[in-house]
Order: sequence, then C-alpha cells, then structure tokens
Amino acid sequence: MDLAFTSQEEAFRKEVRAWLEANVPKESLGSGDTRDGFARHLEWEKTLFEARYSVVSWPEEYGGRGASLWEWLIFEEEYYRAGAPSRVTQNGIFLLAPTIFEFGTAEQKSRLLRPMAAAEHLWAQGWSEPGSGSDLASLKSSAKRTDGGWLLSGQKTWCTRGSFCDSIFGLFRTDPEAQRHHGLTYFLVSLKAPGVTLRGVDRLDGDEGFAEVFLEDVFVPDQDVLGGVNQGWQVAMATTSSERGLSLRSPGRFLATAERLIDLYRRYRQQDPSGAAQDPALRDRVLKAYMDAEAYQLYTLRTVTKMKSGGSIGPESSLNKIFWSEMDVANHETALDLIGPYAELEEGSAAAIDDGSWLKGYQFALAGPIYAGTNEIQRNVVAERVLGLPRK
Amino acid sequence: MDLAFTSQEEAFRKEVRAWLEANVPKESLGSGDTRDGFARHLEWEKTLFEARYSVVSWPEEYGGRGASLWEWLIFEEEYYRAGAPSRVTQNGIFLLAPTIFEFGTAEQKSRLLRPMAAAEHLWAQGWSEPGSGSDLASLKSSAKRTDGGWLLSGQKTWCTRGSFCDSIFGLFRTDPEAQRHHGLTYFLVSLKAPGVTLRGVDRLDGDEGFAEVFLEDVFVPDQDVLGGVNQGWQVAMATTSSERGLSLRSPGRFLATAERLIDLYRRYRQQDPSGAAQDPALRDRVLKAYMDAEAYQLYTLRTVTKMKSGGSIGPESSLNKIFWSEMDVANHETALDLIGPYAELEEGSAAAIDDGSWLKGYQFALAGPIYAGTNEIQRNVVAERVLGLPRK
Amino acid sequence: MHFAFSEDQELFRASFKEVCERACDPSRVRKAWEAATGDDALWKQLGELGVLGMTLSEEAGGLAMGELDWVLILEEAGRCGLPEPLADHTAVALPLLEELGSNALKAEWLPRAAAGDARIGVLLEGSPFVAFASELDLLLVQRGASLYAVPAKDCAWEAQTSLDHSRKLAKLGAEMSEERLLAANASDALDRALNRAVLAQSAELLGTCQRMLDLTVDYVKVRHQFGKPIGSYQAVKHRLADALLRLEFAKPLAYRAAHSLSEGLSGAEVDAQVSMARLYARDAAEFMAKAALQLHGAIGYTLNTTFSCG
Amino acid sequence: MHFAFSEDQELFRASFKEVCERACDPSRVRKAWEAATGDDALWKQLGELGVLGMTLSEEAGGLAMGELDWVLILEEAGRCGLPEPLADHTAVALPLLEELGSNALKAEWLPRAAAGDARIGVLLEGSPFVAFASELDLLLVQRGASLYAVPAKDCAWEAQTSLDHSRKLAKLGAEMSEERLLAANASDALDRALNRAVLAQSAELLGTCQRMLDLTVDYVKVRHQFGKPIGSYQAVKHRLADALLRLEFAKPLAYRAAHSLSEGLSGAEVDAQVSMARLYARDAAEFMAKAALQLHGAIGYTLNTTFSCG
Repeated sequence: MDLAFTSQEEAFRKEVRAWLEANVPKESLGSGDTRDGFARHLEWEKTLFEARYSVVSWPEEYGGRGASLWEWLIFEEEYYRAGAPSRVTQNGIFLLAPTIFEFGTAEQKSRLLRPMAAAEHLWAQGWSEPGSGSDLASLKSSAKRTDGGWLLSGQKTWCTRGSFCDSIFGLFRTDPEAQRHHGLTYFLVSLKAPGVTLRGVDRLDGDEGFAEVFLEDVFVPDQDVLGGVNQGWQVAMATTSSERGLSLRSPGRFLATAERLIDLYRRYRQQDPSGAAQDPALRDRVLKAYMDAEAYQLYTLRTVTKMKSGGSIGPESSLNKIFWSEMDVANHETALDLIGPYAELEEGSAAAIDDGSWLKGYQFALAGPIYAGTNEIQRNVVAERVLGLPRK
Repeated sequence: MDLAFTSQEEAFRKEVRAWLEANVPKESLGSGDTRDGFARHLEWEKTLFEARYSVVSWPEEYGGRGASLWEWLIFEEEYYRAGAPSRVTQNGIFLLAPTIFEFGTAEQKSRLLRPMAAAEHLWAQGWSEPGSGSDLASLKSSAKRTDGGWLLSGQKTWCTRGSFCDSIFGLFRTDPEAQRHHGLTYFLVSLKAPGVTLRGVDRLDGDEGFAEVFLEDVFVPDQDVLGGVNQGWQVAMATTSSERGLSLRSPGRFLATAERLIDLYRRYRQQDPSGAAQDPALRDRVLKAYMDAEAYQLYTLRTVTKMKSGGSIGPESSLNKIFWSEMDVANHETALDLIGPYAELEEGSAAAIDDGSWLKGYQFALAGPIYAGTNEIQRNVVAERVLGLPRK
Repeated sequence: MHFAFSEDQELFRASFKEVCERACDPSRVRKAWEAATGDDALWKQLGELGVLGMTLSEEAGGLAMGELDWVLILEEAGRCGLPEPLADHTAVALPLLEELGSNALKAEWLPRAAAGDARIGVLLEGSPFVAFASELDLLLVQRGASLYAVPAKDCAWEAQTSLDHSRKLAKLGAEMSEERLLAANASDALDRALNRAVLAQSAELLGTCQRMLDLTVDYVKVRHQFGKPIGSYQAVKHRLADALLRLEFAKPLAYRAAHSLSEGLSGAEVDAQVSMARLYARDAAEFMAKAALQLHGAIGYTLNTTFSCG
Repeated sequence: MHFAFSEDQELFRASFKEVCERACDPSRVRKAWEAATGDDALWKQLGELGVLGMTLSEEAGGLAMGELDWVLILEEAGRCGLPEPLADHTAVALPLLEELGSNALKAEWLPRAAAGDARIGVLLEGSPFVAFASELDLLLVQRGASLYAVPAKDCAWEAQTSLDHSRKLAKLGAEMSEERLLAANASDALDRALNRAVLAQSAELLGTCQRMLDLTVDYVKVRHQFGKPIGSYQAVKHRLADALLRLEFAKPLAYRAAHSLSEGLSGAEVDAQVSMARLYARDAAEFMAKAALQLHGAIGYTLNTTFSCG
C-alpha cells in the first residue's frame, strides 16, 4: 500500500494548480443552463482546450494529454478546488466519448472526438422518453431503414442543455419485431437536421436547461450509427456505466464542497451568535460532510487501484452513485440549514449568501438521486448483482 | 375540542394512583419470562385481580369495572408511571379476550373470561409456524373432524411464555381442500392435552420465554372452537387488529420510558462530566423521546375520540404499530448511548446501571418491529389500504 | 376529553376549501409567480367570505375565531398553495393591530383589512425578510418589546428573489420613528403573536405536505415502468407510508398547540407545544418534499407540474 | 499511489482465516459463552501460527507486523466471532510491553505470550472494564501517563455479566503500587496504543458486519413468505444494499488509518483518521445488526442461530 503520489504526479498537480490560478475567471459565469451563461461557459471550454486541459485523460491526437487515472483524479481535485466553472461539455466528454473510444470506427473517432474536446461540436444526451425513464428498454422511438441511412421518429426528453447543443446521442428501435432491449441501435443525431423540433423545458431551478426533442423522419446517415445495428443496448450500457461510475463524479467535487461548507460554518460561527451555527448538532453535520467526502475519495482511490491492476468496475459502481448523490444532497442541506432564512434567496438577490450558490447547488444535487439511474434502481442493482439476491 | 378529563375521570386516576403506590412491589420481580419470575408475576396478577384492576375495561361480571376507553388510558398511564410489573397475562387479556367478546358463545364467555382475568388460567398465542411468519395464511397445522370435536396436528412456534401457560389459541386448517386464508378455524387448545409436546426456546435476552408446541392428534372438543368452523381467518383478524391497534401499547408506557430517560439524562449530566450526556446531540435525542411519546399520546387521544364517536380503527392501526415500535427502539438506544460502556451489562451485574433494565428494555424493544406483523408488512398495509397504492 | 374539531369548524373549513381550490388552480398559481402584485379580486373574495377578518372580534366586524378555528383554514391554504399573505394577515397582524392599535389606526385599517381592501403584513424579530412585501398596504414591525406600524409606501423595500416566486420577499429599509410607534412594552402581546405565527406556519406546512402526498400518490398510481405502476414497488410504498406516518403524527401536535392558545394558556409549556408543532410539521413536509421530487423523477424537476406549484 | 494490500498480507490473512473459521464454528462459540475460561488449545494453536506474536519485533521472536499487516487479521477475527482477547493481546498489550517493559519482565512474558502460553490484557484510561478478564495471565493498566503491569492473580476482579457472554468483563479491584510500575511519562507510547486499540476495534467491527451481512443474505435467499424468497422484496433488497454501502465506505477509512499508523505518523490528523475509522465501522455494524435482526424475524430473536453467535 502506498498512499502518496509520485513526484511526477505532484509536479503535474503544481502545474495544473498554477494554470488554474492564473486562468479561472474571477467572476461567476452564471448558470451554464441559461443561454447567456452557456455562451460564457463555451468561452471557458475553449480556453481549457487551448491549454490542453479539456480532456486530460484522452490521447494527445484528440486534444488530450494521455493522463493516467491518477493524474485525472489530481486534475479534477485541483479543478474543483479552484472553483473553476462547471463543464457544459460534460455529456459529450463523459457519456458519449467513452462509447466512441470503445465502439467507434476510426473514421468516427477522427471526425467526432477533437471537435467535442474543443467545444466546437456540442452534444446532449437523448436517453429518456416520456414513458421511459428508469425503464429505458421500453422506449418507443424508431428508425426505419432507407437508402444510405435511417429515418428516425419519436420523442426524447430531459435532454440536458439540449437547446444549446448541436447533436444528441440515444437509442432508437431498428427492429420493430424485437422486444425491449433487443433490436435497438445507438444513433448520433444532428439537431440541425430537417424533421427535428426542439422545445425548452423550464426546470425547478428556473433555468431552461432541459429540452424535449421531437423527431419526424429525420435522416441519419450510416456513418452516424455507433456500434452495430441492433446492438444499441450493449453499446449504451457501456455509456451508462461510465455515467454511473468513476468518471462523472470525481472526489474533488465533494472535497471542494466540504471545504466551502467548513468555511461557511466558520464565518457563521463568528458572525451569527444566535443562529444554527452555534448548535453542536449542526457542527456534527459539517464534520460529516468532510468525513463523507474523505470516505468517498478513499473509496475512489481503492477503485482506481483495482482498475489499474487490471480489474474493472461492475455493479459496484452503483454503490458509488448512491453514495455521492446522497452525500451531495445532505451537504447542501447542511449549508442551507446553516444560513437559515437566507437559504431561499436566489442568485442575484442583494441579501443572498454566497450569491445563492448553496440553493443552486442544492437544486442541482436533488437531481443526483434521479438521473443516471434513480437510486431505487441502483439499490436493486446492488442487491441483485453484488449481493446476489433473487430478482423476483 | 376538549383536552381535559372529567372530574370523575380524575377521581379514578387518583384512586388508581393511590392503590398502585400502596401495592406495587418495591423490589423488581425479575423477568416474567423466566420460571421464577413468572411465578412472582402471577402473585402480582392475583393482587391486581382482587383489587379489580386486572381488566378494568371489562364488564363487572368478568372481574372488570366497565371502565371507559378514557379510564382505561388513565389506568395504563398510572400503571406505567408507577413502574408496576409487566403483565404476563397480556396475551390472553389483550389478544384473545377481544375475540371472545366478539365471537365467543355465552358459554365460552362465562367459562373462559373470569379465570383469565384472575390469572388462574393462562394463555399463550399460537400464531406462527416455522414456515409461516409474516405470511400467516400459509400455515400448515391441521385439524381433522372426529366425534364431538377435532384432532389437531402440526407445529406452532414463538409462543411467548408458552412453557408456563395452560392453553394456546391459534389457527388450524380444517378444510384441507381450501387455499390460504380459506378453510381455517380458530381453536383453543389445552397444553395439558395428550399429544402436546412443549419445547422451550432460548431467546436473545437469555430467557426461555418462547416455546415451540408440537401437536399430534390432539383432541379439542367442539366447545373450544372460537367463531365458526372455516371462519378462522376472519375471527383471527379481529385479534391481530387488536394486537396491532390501540390496546396493546398504551401511551402511558412510552411516556413512562421518556420520563425515566430524562431522569437518567439528568443524573448523567451531573455525574459524568466527560461522557455522552454532555453532548447536545444526545440531549436532542432525549428530547425527541419525550416529544415522540407526547405525539403518540395525542395521536391515541385522537383515535379514541374517533372510536367514541362511532368510528373504527382500520388499517390506520398500522401507523400506530410502526410509530410506537420504532420509537421504543430509538428511546432505548438513546439510553444505551448515554450510559456508554455500561450499556452492555446485564441484570445482576454489580456495576450495571439501573440494574441493566435499559439493555433488557432494548432487547424487548427490538422485537417490536418484528412481532404482531413486521413493520415491513405494516408499511405495505399503510401504502395499499390507506393510500390506495396498487398491490402489484 | 374530545380531541376533534367541531362541526362548525369543519363546515367553515369546507366552504373556505371550495373557494380556495377554485382560486388556486395551478395556472393561477403560476401566474402569481410572474405577477408583480397580488390578485386583488381573490383577496376581495376572501374578505367577502369572512376569512380575512376571522380573527377580529365581532365588535371589529370579525368572526372572533381563535387558533383552534383558524388552524384548519391555514392548513387548507397551505394545501392549495394560496399565493397570498393570509397567515401573516389573519393570524398575526390583525389581532396585534386590534389589541395594540390606537382607535384611529384601527378605524383606518381594520374594516379595509377585513373586507379585502388591504393587506397587512408583519415583521417579527428574528425574521430578516417580509413576505409578500410588494403586495402589502401596511406593515407591523417588532423591535424588542415595541411594535410599530409603517404604511407600505414608506417601507423602502429592498426586494429579494426567493425560491417561491409567489411569496415575494423584501428587506425593510425604513427606520422606526416615534410617530410610527404603536405600543411599547408589548412583550406579552408579541410573545403571543410569535406563537400564532409559528402555529400558522405549522398549519400551512401540514397542508402543503398533504397536497404533495396526494399528488405523489396519484402520480405513482399512473406512472408505469417495467410494466407496472411505480406505486406497486415496495420502495415507493414504504417511502410514502413513512411520509403519511410523519404527517399523521404531526397533526395532533399542531391541533393541541392550537387548543392551548385558544384556551388563552401561556408560558413555557405552551411555547414548547407550539415549537413541537412546528418541528414535526417541518420534518413531515421536508421528508415529503424530497419523496415527491424523487418519485416524480425527472418530471418533478421541471416547473410544469402541479406539484411544483403546490 | 496503490491503495490495496500486498500479496503477503492477503496470504497471511488467508491462512489465519482457515484456522479461525475452523476454530469458530457456532457450537464452539456457544461453548465459549458457557465456559468459565478460554480455550487454551485454540490459543496455543494461534501461537503456533505466529498470530499471537505478530506485532513483536523479530528479536523478540515476533513477525514485526505493523498495523497495515494486522488490520486484516483482526477483521477476520471479528468475522469469525473469535471468542479470545486477540485484539487487546496483539494490537495493544504486546507492543506496549516490548516498548516499555524491563528486560526481566519481557523475558518472563513475551515468549510465553507469543507462543500461546499466556494471555495479556490491557486497561486503558476511559474503559471501566477489562475484557476476557478471567482468562488473562497479565494485565497492563494505564493511569495517566504511567503504565503498570499486574499479574492476573493480583487483579481482584469484580466480574460483570455482559451481553456477549464470551467476552467476560470485570472491574479491576487492585490498587496500582510502585513495584507494579512499568513506565512513567509514557504518554507517547500510550497515545499510540490507544490509536491501535481503536483501530483494532474498528477492524473487528468491519469483520462482524461482513459476517452478519453474509449470513443475512444467505437467509433471505432461502426464507420464503408469500410464495417467494423474502430477499426478492424490494424493502429487503434496499436495506441490505444500504448495509453493504456503509460497510464498503467504512473499509477504506480503516485501511487508511492503518496505513498512517504503519508509517509511524502521529498527531491530530492521524488521531482523526483513527476516529473516523471507528465511527464509520460502528455505524455500519450497528445498521447491519439491526437489519440482520429484523430480516431474520422471530428466529433472529433466539439464541439458536449462527447469526447471534456471529
């Protein structure tokens, strides 16, 4: 067992930290799920790409640095530590790209990856349909064979930042005879194509960050099928596993939240002599935030060690998802309880604490137990596939 | 709304309190689930009966006082407040008797009730079988028709204090063709009858308070069928509802536990300057015990008001069961955390706090979420029968 | 001992419920989020129903209703998501004004407040914000043991954007001066007002919780995944059973506190009863809100559902 | 960065596991509940395996194992429910004795302790009771910054009955006198000993938790109600998934603390790491114990199951 990073890795950390200190915008970019905020976030994405920090773990040919998993963890830690902007490109980079690396043709890789890393081509996910959320295999959108490609019809919903993106990726039923997870194919669909209609959906947090996508005989060429025809379920599972797994939620994010929470607690403890900060029960919750973030970091280090030793993360990634998503809600709740009556003030309110970022963060956190497989589904997966309990 | 008792009711309270003060044994009787302790408890039951306090809500002809539900609540409050011994006759009085009152013949009432109240004839329940716990309707014990009665065979388990009792009550399959909850009959079975074998089962708390009962062609006369032949399920449901419902767990018990806990907390707060009692988070839990007990009392007052106004308690009694059983566990846990390393000492240990009664109480409380319908089943009942969610 | 509401109390609740439900259909609530001011027609209608003056004495043109009478009304308002300052106005401000106000002030404001021609708000110590600030006509302000009355036009609001867009918050900018003083040394009345404010909030929370539960139960009955309603899954059942459990055990605590206040009781024990009512109501509503959001899935995360308006 | 145990560490665990499992079949554990003293043959066997002296230096005839080496061993002991004072003896007492004892005392006790001919216990400050008291041959006692050694025959035990009948508790009756003094001003060594004691307990709790989980998973797969295994009900699944979650996130905290202690680190940060290990291990074990009891139903409430011996 060795819990230190190498001097090379520490050097990388220093370099990242210095670059971030010099480059992270001093002013908030606003929410990346609003039109204006999204534009500002895109600028930042381009800055990141130019410094080759947008996809550090990718091969150099696609704009990355070929960073190891350890270096990636270090990068993420520093990124969140620096309070750098959220990544509006994340659905492409973290959900679609792993699938392209695994199933894409050489042509797809060279055409799609670099523009994705450069934030020149923007991707939204198109998993859910109105009747298919947790039960993704019940989806109804279909693709009919046509000359040189396919004609896609149907409706996709909860496409995060769909209104601002160029393309979506998702599953469509290519074999109308097949049932459930058979006969599905993984498509990459341009939102500019004729037959596509987009509708923004207002979210609880006030942003229009979701879109519904309606498709009516939308032509998609064969080159935009990812993986084999009728193999979509297997292909997609690779992606959802990376959504659930290690890649999306690096420990750095929760460590940074815990640090911010401790800082908030210290401020309140001084300035609010009759408030919740004086209640030791609240101090216990602040400590819990810190300890949970450490536990999550250590758990991740253990998992990465396993992967580096040739192991893989299977259904255990569900434990990961349950832990971080519920920790994130709890930590933001603690912050809101700490700031008491100011908790409900939104960004831009004169009296808001930390410009309403705790409320915003809470709303974002509340989605955690829902998306990427609800935590109910995740607990089923843990029980059935890790503990071996009977499905029925 | 009127939250005061009448002067007559308050007079009854005074009388009960005075009698208990004069008569409750000063020394602990030990556990009623051991042979010696049981004998001492029987003495107490007889004292109660002679003063007409063993079944205050029953009609006078059976040894009661015809007390109203309000008076019964007052009696129970005073009983627990006085720290009076637990009732080893409770399975008969609280589980069987309501069924006899509802379904018994005049002959059964006059033969069975008074000896039960007088603790001259002792009853144990015989609900569960090795393969039938939560799923009671899957029971396999059977009864064959014979001249003047029935021949019973099978196995009953978890019969509380069965080793010390005279009879059990339970369900047997009288129609071998019928499925599940059809074709069952409610029998009263003497444990002295030929063909009965008893085996004590050691419990987690060290007492032999459970028995397994094996029956082999045990003759039970027709007069000991309660309710109609093949009507056993309906008849038994009345009993289980009273086990779950209002009667078994009067608010007085939890109010008394909360008072004892507050007293313990006060003592520790003074005498243990570095212990858990100094942690405000623990104080919060002590307060929660008190508040929960009050909430439970108020909930019960509301329920009794509804019953007095002609309403009935239906599946809502499951809410009751979940609440008191989980509150009871939590309150004892708080006590154990308070006494820290002394928590694990059993009754009779020189260094034990309050003679190990908190550990004993905790072990007893832990059974709460299991017996009388597990809390998993209770939550199903609430969801399906109160909220109307679909069974499948 | 009789722990239930009277027929009259239930009847008044029922007639209020009818008006309130009609007034609070989701599209109307959503409009309230966007509107700069309140819905004056609705406020007037509540005045005609007698609800706005319900806590005033009969001499003052009110219904002389005590806490036990109005607790169900505010529960109903919470259930419907009524986007109006009903609780502050009826449970806190009007009784304070009637008790402490000069005859002139009372004559000026009470009839209009009861009739639905004015909204009166309060700012008790410990609260940094005034709710529904932009809709108010008069504000009562506590400073220590003193109470002041400030006409809305002199309030110098600093508006805040709050999560609940219908309940517009503002910080008060005005200084309290001698001519605005309503009463000094009014700590008894103010203590009672605080208890009423907390009870009123508890009642609203209970109603909100009930509404979220009802809507979620309805949703999980019809939303199908894996070939059956999600309400048939045990995880969903148990979560909603737990929500009901919290709600049902919170209610009697609120009603008991209402009863004590109605009886004119005061002191540490009654204060504790009121605090317990709030603690349990808040716990139930918080638990339910998270359950509702989780069980609605992605759709609960949007602004398009009745649920996010409730 | 490599957060995993070495092959050697895993191998030693495996050979200990084999012995331990054989030694701890439920009937043997149950016998230990009733026996007045420990199982000397088993203790001897553990000595032969090298486990009892594992924390001693090679010069003292030990295996010079650090915290990172023995944390898995004690986890295994917890998993098997080994009814012996292995943790106190190896993780706390022997290193203290080797560090602070006189040559004469070491010569008298260390070889016998390592060989399995003696059991050495400890009583650190803050603990009112000595565990496995009636089986001990020597007891180390902390008083402030001093450490004393008391032969068992002079301990003047006041026996207590504890819930875990195999782990016999007693209060120490003996006074500490000058001739029993091992070391004064030993606070550094005692601080480290306390950290080792807490880590050892965490490791045992993790093992116990794992065992309860395994047994409960086995039980809910075979116990049928309403025509299917109870392990197919979502409430059961989710409760056990939550137990696994707690266990799996507690483990790395314990291993990290073991690593820090092995590296010879000390100070507030390491103390905190050790405390976190215990907090999370205790939380996991407590959660699991209640789940195990509940999911075993009435049978879990009896003394006849492996589970209540685990």
